Formats: sequence, C-alpha cells, structure tokens
Amino acid sequence: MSDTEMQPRAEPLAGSLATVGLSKSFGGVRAVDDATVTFLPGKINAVIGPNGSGKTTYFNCVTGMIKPDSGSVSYRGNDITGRPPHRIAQAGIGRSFQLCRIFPRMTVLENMLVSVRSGTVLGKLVSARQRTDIDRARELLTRVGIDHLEHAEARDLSYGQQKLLELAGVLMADPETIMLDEPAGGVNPALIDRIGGLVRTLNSEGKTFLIVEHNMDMIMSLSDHIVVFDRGSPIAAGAPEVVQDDPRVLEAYLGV
Amino acid sequence: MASEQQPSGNHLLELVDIEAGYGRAALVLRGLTVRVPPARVVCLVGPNGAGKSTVLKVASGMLTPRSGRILVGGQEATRYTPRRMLSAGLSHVLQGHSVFKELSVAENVRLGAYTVTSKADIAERVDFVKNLFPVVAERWNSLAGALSGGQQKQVEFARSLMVSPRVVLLDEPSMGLDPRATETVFEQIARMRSAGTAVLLVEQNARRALETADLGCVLDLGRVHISGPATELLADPRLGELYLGNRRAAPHAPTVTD
Amino acid sequence: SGDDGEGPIQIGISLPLTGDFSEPGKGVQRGYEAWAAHVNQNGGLLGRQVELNILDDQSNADRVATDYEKLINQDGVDLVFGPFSTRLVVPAAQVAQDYGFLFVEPAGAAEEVFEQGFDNLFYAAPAIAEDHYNHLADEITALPPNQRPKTAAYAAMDDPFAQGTAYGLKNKLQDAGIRTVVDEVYPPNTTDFGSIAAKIADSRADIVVGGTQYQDAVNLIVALRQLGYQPDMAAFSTAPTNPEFPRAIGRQTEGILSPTGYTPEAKFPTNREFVEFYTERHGNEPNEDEANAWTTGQVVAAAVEAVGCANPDPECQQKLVDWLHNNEVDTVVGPLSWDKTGKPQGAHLIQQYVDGEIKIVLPDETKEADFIHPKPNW
Amino acid sequence: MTGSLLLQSLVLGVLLGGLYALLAAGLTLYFGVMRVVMIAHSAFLILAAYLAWYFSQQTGLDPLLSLVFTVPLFFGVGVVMQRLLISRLRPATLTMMSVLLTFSVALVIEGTLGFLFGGTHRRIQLPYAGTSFEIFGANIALVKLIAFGLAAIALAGLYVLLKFTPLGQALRATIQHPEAAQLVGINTDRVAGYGFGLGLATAAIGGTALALDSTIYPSLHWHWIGPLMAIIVVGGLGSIPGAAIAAMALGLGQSLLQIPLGTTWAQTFFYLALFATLMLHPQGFFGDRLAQRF
Amino acid sequence: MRNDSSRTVVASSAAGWPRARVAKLTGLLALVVFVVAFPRMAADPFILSVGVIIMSYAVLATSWNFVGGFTGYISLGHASYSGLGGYATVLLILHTGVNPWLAMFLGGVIVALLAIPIGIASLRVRGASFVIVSIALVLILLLVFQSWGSFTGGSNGLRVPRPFGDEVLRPEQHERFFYLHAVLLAIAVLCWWLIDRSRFGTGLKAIREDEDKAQSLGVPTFAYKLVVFVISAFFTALGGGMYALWFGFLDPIFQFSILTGSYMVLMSLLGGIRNVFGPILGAVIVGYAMEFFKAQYGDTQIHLVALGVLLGIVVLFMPDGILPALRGLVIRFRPQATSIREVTQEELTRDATGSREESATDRGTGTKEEVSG
Ligand SMILES: Nc1ncnc2c1ncn2[C@@H]1O[C@H](COP(=O)(O)OP(=O)(O)OP(=O)(O)O)[C@@H](O)[C@H]1O
Ligand SMILES: Nc1ncnc2c1ncn2[C@@H]1O[C@H](COP(=O)(O)OP(=O)(O)OP(=O)(O)O)[C@@H](O)[C@H]1O
Ligand SMILES: [Mg+2]
Ligand SMILES: [Mg+2]
Repeated sequence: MSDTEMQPRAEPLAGSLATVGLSKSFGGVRAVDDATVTFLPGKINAVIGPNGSGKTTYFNCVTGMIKPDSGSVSYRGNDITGRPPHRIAQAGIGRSFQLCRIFPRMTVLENMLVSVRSGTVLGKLVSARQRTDIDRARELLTRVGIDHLEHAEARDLSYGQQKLLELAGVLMADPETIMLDEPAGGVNPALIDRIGGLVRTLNSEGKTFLIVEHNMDMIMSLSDHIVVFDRGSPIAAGAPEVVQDDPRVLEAYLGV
Repeated sequence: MASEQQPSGNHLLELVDIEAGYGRAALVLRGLTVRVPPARVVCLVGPNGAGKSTVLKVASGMLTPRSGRILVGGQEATRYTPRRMLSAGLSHVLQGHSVFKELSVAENVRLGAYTVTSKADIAERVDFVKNLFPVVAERWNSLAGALSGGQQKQVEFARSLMVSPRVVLLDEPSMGLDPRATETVFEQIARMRSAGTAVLLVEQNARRALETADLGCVLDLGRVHISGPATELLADPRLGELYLGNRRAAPHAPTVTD
Repeated sequence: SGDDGEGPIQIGISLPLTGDFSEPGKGVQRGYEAWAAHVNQNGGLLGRQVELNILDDQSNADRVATDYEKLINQDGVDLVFGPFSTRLVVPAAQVAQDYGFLFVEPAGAAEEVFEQGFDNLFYAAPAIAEDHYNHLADEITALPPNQRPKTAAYAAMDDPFAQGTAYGLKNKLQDAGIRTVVDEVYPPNTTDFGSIAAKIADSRADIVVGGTQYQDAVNLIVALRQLGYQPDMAAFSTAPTNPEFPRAIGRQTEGILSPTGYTPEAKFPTNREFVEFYTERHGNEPNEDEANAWTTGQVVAAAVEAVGCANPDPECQQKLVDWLHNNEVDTVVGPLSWDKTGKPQGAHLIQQYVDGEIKIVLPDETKEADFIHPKPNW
Repeated sequence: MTGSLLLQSLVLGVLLGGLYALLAAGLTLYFGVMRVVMIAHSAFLILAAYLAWYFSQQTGLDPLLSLVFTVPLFFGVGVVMQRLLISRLRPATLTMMSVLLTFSVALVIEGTLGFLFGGTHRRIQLPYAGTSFEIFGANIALVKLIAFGLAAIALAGLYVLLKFTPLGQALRATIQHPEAAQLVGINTDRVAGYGFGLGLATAAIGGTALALDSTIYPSLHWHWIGPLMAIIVVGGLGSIPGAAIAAMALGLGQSLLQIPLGTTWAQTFFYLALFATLMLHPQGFFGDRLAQRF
Repeated sequence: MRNDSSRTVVASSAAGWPRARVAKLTGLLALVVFVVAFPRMAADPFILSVGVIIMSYAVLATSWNFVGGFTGYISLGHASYSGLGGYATVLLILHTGVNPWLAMFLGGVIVALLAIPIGIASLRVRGASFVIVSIALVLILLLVFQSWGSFTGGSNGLRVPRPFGDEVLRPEQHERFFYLHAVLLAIAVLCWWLIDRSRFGTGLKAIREDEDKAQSLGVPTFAYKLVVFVISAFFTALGGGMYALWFGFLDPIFQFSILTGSYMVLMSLLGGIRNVFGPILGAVIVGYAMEFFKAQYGDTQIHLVALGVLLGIVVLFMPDGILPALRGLVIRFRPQATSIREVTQEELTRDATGSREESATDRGTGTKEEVSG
C-alpha cells in the first residue's frame, strides 16, 4: 500500500474510512467539492488546507452532522452516508469540534459519562451509571491530566483544559476512529506536546486518527499520512515529507 | 519587578499591581504589573487559564479590577468603561470567535469603524482590509457566521484594523489561521509597531509571537512569572520546556522539576 | 357555629369579583349586600342578623370549589348562596351537595345545570336560558304572514348560557318554519367579528339573534353596521340590558331586543320595596344581576322562615331543600316554583330600546311600550 | 356562498392581516433580534388600548391622539424594562428566563389594569365606529382602514430603522455579541434598551389600533398570545417582513376559512399552520436565518 | 518565581459524604412522616383540600420537570397533557364504564401514546419555537374540546362520577385523594431520581447543554427527548386524571389553560429544576402563596400583581431556584474554597511526565461535590 498516491475510487479498504465524490454546497459556496479520499486505518492521518477549504465541512459530512449533497461515505466497508450522527458515533467514529464543545453546566465526570457506544434507550434507563464506566472515565481523565478536576463544573475550566476534556469525552466511547478538528488551536504549546503524546500512544494501541490542524510542527511530527484540501477538494495526499515538498501544496497552503 | 510600583510617563499602557477576578470567585490576577511602551509589541504567554485574557479584559475596561491602577498614555483610566477606553485610543480584539454572526461580512467590517465619522476614512480602510485578506473581499456579502472558523478570525482581525488606535490588545489573533493568514497577521502587528502603536499581544503560538515581539511576559496563575526582552525569553531553555513547547515534538523526557 | 339562636346567621358566598366574570359578579355582590342590609334593617332572619361572608373565586372553577369548602368547613357558615356564571355553578353545587347544604343560585341558567342530578339546587330566576326568548318566539309566530320573517341568522358564544338562549329561540322559530340561514358559534375569546358579520350580512337574514354576553354583542353589532346590514329584527341576550351598552353602541340602539328576567318596573309585591331600597343605597335602579341576587336571598329567607332553622346541620338543610321543592316563593321577579331538578317554571320578559330607553315590550300584560317591528336602521 | 361574501372576506382578511402584522412586529423584534420571549407584549398592547380608551374617555378627543404620548411613554418603559430587568438575565438562560420574567410582567400589568379599571369590558365610542365605504360591493370600515394604515406605517418605519440605520446594525450586533459590540464602541446598554423600547413602541401603536374596533378587558391579552406567536414562527423568528407576510397570509386564511368552517375551526388554522411550518420548514418560511454550523 | 501559597488548599472532608447522606435521608424521612401525618393534622376538610391541591401541583410540576429539568425544553403548555389526562379518564368512565382507577391509568397510557406524534412534531424545534408550539398545543386543544361538544361535553363541561361512591363523605374523600396523590408523587419522584442517576439521564442533561455535541457522542438525542417527553406526558396525564376524579368537574377553559401550564413552570423553576425536590418545594410555596395572596387581597387584582412580583424576584435573584440558592448560601458560610485545585504549569508538566504517584496525594481533594455536600 502506497502512502503517496491517492486511493483509487472504487474499493475503499476494509477497515478504513473513505469518501467518494463527497460534495456539499451552501448557497453558491461549494464547501466540499467532489472529495474522494481514503484514510489509512491504524495510522495518524492529517487533513490540512487553507482557511475555508472545507475541512470542517468535510468532517461534518462524514460524521453526519450535515447531509452531503452527493457522494458517499464508507466506513469499514459499510455505506454510512446520511446516517444520523449518533449512529455514526456508535459505529465507532468519534469527533471533536473546532470550537471546543463541552457540556458547561455538568461536572467533568458527568461530561465523560455522556458518551454512548451502544445499547437501547430502555437499557440506559434501567442501568444506573456503572462503576466500570466511572472507573474508565477516571482513567481517561488521568490520562489527559485533568483527573483532579473530576467534580468541577466544566465551564469553570480554562480553555485548554476544556479541550482536554473534550478529547477525553470522545475517547470515552472507545471509538476506533478519532477525528480531531484543530486540537491544538488556542492550546498552550506544552499542552500541545501532551496532546501529541497522547495521540501517539492511542495510535500505538490501534486507534486511527484524522486530525485537522494548522500547527505545522505538530502535523509534520505526528502524522503518517497527510491529505491536503483546497477549495473543497483534496489536491494532494501522502507522507509528510512528500506533501511538504509538493508545489501545489506549497502554493495553496503555505502561499509560497 | 514588584519594585516598579510607580507609574512612569513613557508608557502608552500601564497596568499596575492589578488584582482582578470574576464575580465572587477567587482572584485570577494576583498583583500583576504590565507596561507597554509606544511602538513596542509586548507579548504575554502562559498556560491555559493563567489569566492572559483576563489581563486584556482588565486593560480594556471589560472587567473592573479589584485593586490596582490602569493608565493609558500616562492618564489615569482605572474605572473606564470599554467605550471610554476606546475613545482614549485603546482597542481590544477578543479571543475566540466574536464576529457578529448574523451580520454580513461588510456590516461586520464597517461596524469596526463605528466610532469613525469620516466616510472617506472608512472607505479607504475598507479597501485596505479587503486587499489584506482576500476572503473579506470574496465573501463581502455573506453572513459572517457562514464563514469557516479561520475565515471568521480573519474578518475579526480585519474589523479591528478599521480604526487606528494608540494601543491595541490582541488576544490570540492567530488561532485557527492557516500559515499564510498567520503571516499576514504578524506582518500587520509589525506594521502597527512601526506606526507607533503599542501592542499587547497574547499568543499561544508563543515562539512565533516572541519572534515578532520586543518584550515578553510569562504569566502563570495570575502573576508575571518572568519578563524580559523577547529574544532572551526565547533563548531560555527552562521556558522552552515549560511554556513554549518543544520545537520538535520530542518524547517528553523529564527535564525540569523542583 | 351550628347552634341556633346564637349570634348572626353566617351566609357564605363565593363570587367572581375579579377575572372574566367580575362585572356581573360585582352586580351580584351588590344585590346580596343590599338584601342583607334590608333583612337586617327589618329585624333579621329568625330574629338573628345575617352576615355575609363573600370570597372572590377569581372566575376560576377550581377556586370556587375551594371557596365553598372553606366557607363550610373553616368559616362554619350556616347557609350558602350560589356564585355567578353557569361555568362556576356546577362545581360549587357539588361541594354544597356533598356537605348537604341547600344551594340556591342566581346565575346557573343553562339547561345542563339541571341535568346533573343535584337535588339541593334551585335557580332563583324566572326561567332557564333556553326559555328566555319564549315570549319573543310567541310574538313572531303570531305575526301576520306578510310581516313574519322568513329567514333568521344566529350567532352564539360557545358558552352554555349564551348559546342556550339563542338555541332556545332557534328551535322554536325553526318549528314555525323560519329558515336558519346562518348558525355561527364562536369561542368566548373571539374579538374579531368581521367574518361572522360578513356571513350574516351576506345571508340577508330577516332577523338576527345573538346568543351573547356583553362584549361580543357590542362587537358584533358594530361589525354588522360596518357592513351595512339592516335586519328587521335584532335580538341579543344580556348585553342590551347592561347600562354600558347604549354608551358603547351610541345612538344606534333603537329597536334592539333583549330578554330579561327582571325589570324595576315590575309590579310584583316586593319589587317596589327592593327598587326603593336599592336606589337609595346606590343612587341607581337595580339590574338583573342585583335582582337575581336579591331573589336568591328572598328564596332562602322564605325557606328559613318557614322551616325555622338556619344552621349547617344536614337535617336542617334537608328541611330547607324539601320545603322549597314543595312551595312557591314570592320574589321580585314574580312567584317562583321549581321542578325536581331545581328548574324554575317561568319565562323571561322581552325588552326593546324604544326612543333610546330600554322598555319591556313583551308579554302584553307587563309591557311598558309597544313592540316595534320592523326595527329602524342602525 | 356568494361572490360578494368571498370578496368581503378577502377585504376583511387583508385588513385583519395588517393588524396582526403590527401586533406581531414587536414580538418579532424581541424574539428574533434579542432572543427574548416576550410574553408580556400582548399585555402591553392591552395597556396601550386602555390608555387610548382612558384618554378619549377623559378628554373626549380622538383616541389616535393618545399616540402622541403613549408611543414615547412605551419607548421609555421599554428602555427601563430592558435595563432593569432583561439585562439582568444570564445570556445562557435568556430565552427560558425571559419567558418567566415577562410572564410576571404580564401578570402585573393585568392585575394593575384590573385593579384600576375593573374587569368591565370597555369600548371606545367613536363617532365613526360604524362608518364604512363600499368598493366593488365590499364594505371597508373606516376604523379598520385606520388600523391598517397605522400598521403599515409602523412596520415600514421599523423595517427601515433596523435594516438601514446605524442603530439597527448596532442593535443586531449587540444582540449577537455584546462584548465585541462594546469593543467596537457601541453603547450596548443604550442600544439594547432602544431595541426593547422600539418593540414596546409598536405595542403602543398596535394597542391603540386594536382599541379602535374591539372591546378590551384586562385578561384579553391571553387570547392574543397564541395567534401572535404562531405568526412569528410561521414568518421565521426575527424576520419582520416574514412576520408581516405570515400575518397577512394567516389573517386572510382565517377570514376565508371562516366561511366554510365557522369561527372556531378557522381559529385552529393558526395552529395548524404553525405545526405545518415546523414539520416542513422549522426555521419559518421567510426567516433568512443562518444554517446551523457545527 | 513560583509561589506555593497561591494554591488554594481545601480541607479534605472525607467524613463529609456519609454526613451529607445521613442529612438527606433524615430530610426525606421527615418529609414522608409529614405527608403521612398531614391529614390527621389538618384542622378541617378545607385545609385538607388545599393539601390535595398542593399535592396535585407537586405531581404536575414534578411531571413537567421530566422534560424541563433534564432537557431544558420549556413547555408552557403542559396543561395539554393534564387536561387530556382528565378528559381521557372521565370519557373512559362515562363511555365504557371501566373502573375509575383503571380509566385513569388507561388515560395516562392514551395520552402517552398521543404524546408520541406530538413529540415528534414539536421536539424538532428548540428554544423559543418549542415554547410557542407548546402554547399553541394548549390553545388548539381548548378549541377542539370546546367545539366538539357531542363528545367532550363542550363548554358545558363534564361532571365526573365519584370514584368512591356516595357513601364516602367529602372529607374522607379528600384524605384518600391526598394519599393517592402522595403515592403518585412518590412514584414520579422515584422515576425522576432513577433517570437522574442513569446514563439515560446523563444523556438528557447533555442534550440540555449542547444537543449537537451530545449527538456526536453517540446519544440518540431525538429518541431520548421523545422518551422523556412521553414519560412526562404520562405522569402529567395521571396527575390530571387523578385531579379530575377528585375535583369532579371538567371545563375545557380551565383544563386547557396557559396559566395552568405556566404554574407548573413557575413551581419547578422556583424550587429548582435540577433537583428532585425542587418542583415539590415550588408547588408548596406557590400553592401557599396563592392562598395567602387571595386571603390578603382576594377581591382586587392585586393578588395577580403580588404573584407577578414574586415570580419576577425569583427569576431575577434566584434564577436557579430556591434549593440551589439555599445551597449557595450554605457554601458561602463555609470556609473559602474553590472547586478547582489550581495547578501551575510546572506541576502539569510533571504530571505528564509520569510522576503520578507523587501527586496522587493531592488529587481527589477539594472537589465540588464534597464542598457542597
Ligand atoms: N467569565 C469568567 N467567569 C469566571 N471565571 C473565569 C471567567 N473567565 C475566565 N475565568 C477563569 O479565570 C482564569 C483565567 O482565565 P483567562 O481566560 O484569563 O485565561 P487565559 O490565560 O486567557 O487562558 P487561555 O490560554 O486558555 O485562553 C481561569 O481559571 C478561568 O477559569
Ligand atoms: N453553514 C454554512 N453556511 C454557509 N457556508 C458555509 C457553512 N459552513 C461552511 N461554509 C462555507 O464552506 C466553506 C468551507 O468551510 P469549512 O468550515 O469547512 O472550512 P475549514 O477548512 O474548516 O476552514 P478553517 O481552517 O478556517 O476551519 C467556507 O467557505 C464557508 O464559508
Ligand atoms: Mg475548520
Ligand atoms: Mg485566553
């Protein structure tokens, strides 16, 4: 399997997330335009591109927050296009938001317990919060380093801590694929390193990552595979070293 | 640091011995002094929640300090409202997304010049920011809320350029911007400096910011931890590990502990 | 309380002094108070003074029940009088029934009130809503064929009382072959009568009948005038007898008809006393609401005097009830008697605006002016 | 049903729609522009109606003249109300808490009116109450036409004010991001107060228009809340042209449906339209609202 | 450079938990004892009937709070469900002759079923639109029940057969209904409490905070909302049905009134919607205040003004309700404490570098729960 070329349209790899011809426009703006992308399973994939190139919209289409106009999204060989967000989440795709979103008036621990991987409403109704869930939540909080804030209300956290909480919350459902939209935006450099370390550890445990980021240091040191968006379409894909030198990328993104 | 308690005339913005907090909650700023000389860029860095944004809010009058003094251009401005601060020549760009989402980009940019009366000035400025940020020109009539996160930040920065104040407070202007826009922003900051404006800059993109800045302050838990010329701070290895992040994302080896 | 002969007789009443029914509610209050003052001036009941204990039910059915609960249990009243409005009578009567109290009421006029199986309830007025227009129906059916209206339009508020009055007349006129061309029922909160008026105007009905309370009649009349509709006969329940009515309508009241259970001019033995007493107290003549309240007092007083007891003991109350079922009482609205369900056996008078004054025109025995037909333009 | 009835109903529907549009305009303003659910709006309408009635009762002059003082008065009350009450609510819970706060204001108004004027139904007695003129066989009542005219003027004024003046822009900016608005130099307190004042000023006009051709009583405002709310949802929360068009459409619809269905069922038209809107087009038919971003 | 005293140290309150729990249990027990003893203590049937009304308010407010408290969707039109519950119960009794209690239960079930399509239609919108829809629902039901006289009795109202027959006297009936309401209330409260503790409840609260985010975490938000909406409608309908059986008369104007629905909201908010007992406390206060204002200013409209002012004060000064405000007061008189242990960057970095054991001693102290008890 080659990292350097874009995947062929037809057969998305089993176990991978892929889109074929995904498009979405708002009014006259083609936010995502015929995006055919395959992400590498078990790797850290990065999505970069200038502001407004459609990265967030692409994420939204993949996770069902927005219904794409055309094209399809497949995950592990299943077509998940147009499924509601919670079904996609339950299928094993977790995501964070560009503007950090947490539940402000719930405690940090409660924030963690929201994630639902499976189970019926009735099941959830009957089952009280289980010890195991709480233990798992605590473990994750420890992992991102905010376990000492367990009982604080989420709105009392600083911006960076909220980012970490959001990340931990996404991990709670134990998704196989984790999509992060600008995890480093507004985060202190020391914490960025920490997040990077966490991503790497989780990746070594088998998680697939899709990360949108403008912090090139982070992207270049972290990712295995980079997809570059411009004007809604992927214009290049490959290993960091390769993408870094691609003239199209330099032009579109770095403005050189 | 704590010894320089007296206001000194040759600064455009001075925050002296500020103690501030939100509502009844505990203090966020605990006796902090920051001075910004004319034509200088002072950069505040520090961990999340250190109180950087709070410093700016105090400086622009959005948050009244519990004690301490604020001077703008040597003049007492301690209990000024944001509007008075603005007319005293101080402008503040908020952290996060503060565009007016359901107003068009055009209206957003024009509102930046709300206090400017001269039509010609406004028109000239509009042309200037349109040139600077292509997206502003391209999406002139879209609702600002429809833009992408980074585009909104650009509109916001463009909006702040509609006036030319004596002191500018910038709260993480590069957050979410692509490298090109980031460069534009830092270039503008440098331009402001050359125009004589004093800039108080808060950045998490700390290395890049300190490269542009003249002076740097490291904030932690509401106090100035270290301050000095930006180049010195950049060179300080302890700071590098603690606050500025590693250039190369090295495996986190335990280095400093005391 | 409860023991006879000690202190004043406490009478508990709940009235809508605030809220939607507050206007007539206050009228009833004036009537009750005048009655009590009159009784006390004349030596009281069974030699005891009467004392009214009036609570405000805020025009709310929940409250009216709670009020009677309070009056009977906490305040220990000896007798209760009924509240105002059909909507409030049934829940109130239920409470009175449960505690075995006699329940004479001045305002629950709709047929349905008497179908609930209460055996302690008596309506202190000449006729129930459905019979209010009886005299008018007789008059119309007796008109010579060339003058007889052919078509009729009905508009009634969706309220048991108001609708009852209009439909009572409608049934009789339909039987007499007068075609119903419009039959509109509107919710009580209706404020725009344009469309209803348009329908009526468009039908060109010979007569228009409103099963109305106050505000809707006024609005409907104005709307009809705005559309230039001129019927030969226009009858509205309740509203025209309200002293506000001519002020609200202006000079165009001429010929408007209305049923009423009471007129100050009536020649019944106690009426003159009532009118004089009331006018002296208030400076103006009593209206129907005041008269009905007074009548209620008279009815209960008659029973109390006859039976010789006034206390909350169910035995005493039962005696009062039984007495009323078997006897006729002379009141300011004439002699009243009731069937098993508490329904009175009389009919209402018909009034009409004649030369700007509202006058009784039907039936012939009591009329103060001649029935005008067709009605002049409004 | 005859053609003339149809025509008459059309005319009545248009006139009624105009009045609805005016009455709903203020609600749209608080709601769409300020995220405030103003339950007390109709209570203020009734208050204005009472003031008009009281004015003409006391002076014998035309009730329309009362606008000279009720409009500024209501504007002032709006400013004060925003500053003293609404501005104290936390932004996070504004929508919900404003329901309750304005509900309490409505209770106070209703109670005060009841206390001062009693529950009696009042109606302004106008010499021209029944005056009408005929066009193509349909009668147009003068009072309804006056109300319609007031509505048209007030709405147009409001629209221009919001869309084309600095105040309008400042108002919208303030609502969307008060802190940022403050930082560009907008006096947010004053502007938000003005916004509320404007809403109440429309209530003054609307109430007076209402009083021309209807009886009034203290609890009447409850009956207005439902239809007005339905109008602004169908029109798209916050869109004044939307509210005007929806009001017109619903007014006409109600008027026409009344011919076959009768008053009661025609009233349900408002609510059916409301539910239909929500099923088909939840953001309302004319609102130019932002598509949700994530 | 670093200043240790800047860290707020909170006394560990390891013993705090059981104490708080004991206090809660004692409070609950006292409440139960009071409720059981109330009919004996009531001086006369009137007081008892007020007790029944307040109980009924408490049932309705608690039922309302299933939707309002968990999801933050404010329904001003919950009178729809109490009204429907009342009518369903009575119409079932009148038309099919079933046992009144069975009718009440079936009424609840029918209303719950009706709530499904209503929920599907109205839960599509949030915030202000939802409020408006809920108001519209009441008004539409009022029109229907008023106009459809042949089935509902229309504006004449419906008289309700007495469930205990005529031999049970009114005071006795009050007492029975007081206990019946208390049982219904207990069931509703228990149900609320169970949901509050369940993952389902956590999901609902997440919806209240940020619905889209919750969905992206895998919460089937619409299903959750719908389920809790139906539960709420069910209990509200039972409350309405039971009240109808007690009161004995149904009139559409009073059954489907915005005011009734508003009272439910008022009571819940007054007590505090995030607390099981909030709505009950609210019901007691509002119920008492209404009696008080009526007694005080009964025959003027001043009682409305008083109620309005009361409500305004609560909204302005106790927006979270009385219970949270009281708790806030308690906290303020405790020693100064923040909920967050502040950490310097250095410690953070140290934490990250693996010296967990070392800092573990600091952790777990000064948490919000422990401070607030
Ligand atoms: N509106 C507020 N109310 C209460 N506490 C607040 C508020 N805003 C900030 N804080 C608290 O004040 C402290 C400092 O916040 P501030 O926003 O100044 O941090 P910052 O240094 O700008 O952090 P970041 O880099 O994450 O933006 C934090 O602990 C935060 O929780
Ligand atoms: N809800 C929306 N309505 C209208 N236009 C939208 C909407 N969402 C996105 N767009 C447009 O789609 C384009 C892509 O936006 P998107 O947010 O996906 O960009 P992005 O790559 O995430 O940018 P950034 O790096 O700034 O976050 C932009 O031009 C934006 O204006
Ligand atoms: Mg983005
Ligand atoms: Mg900040």
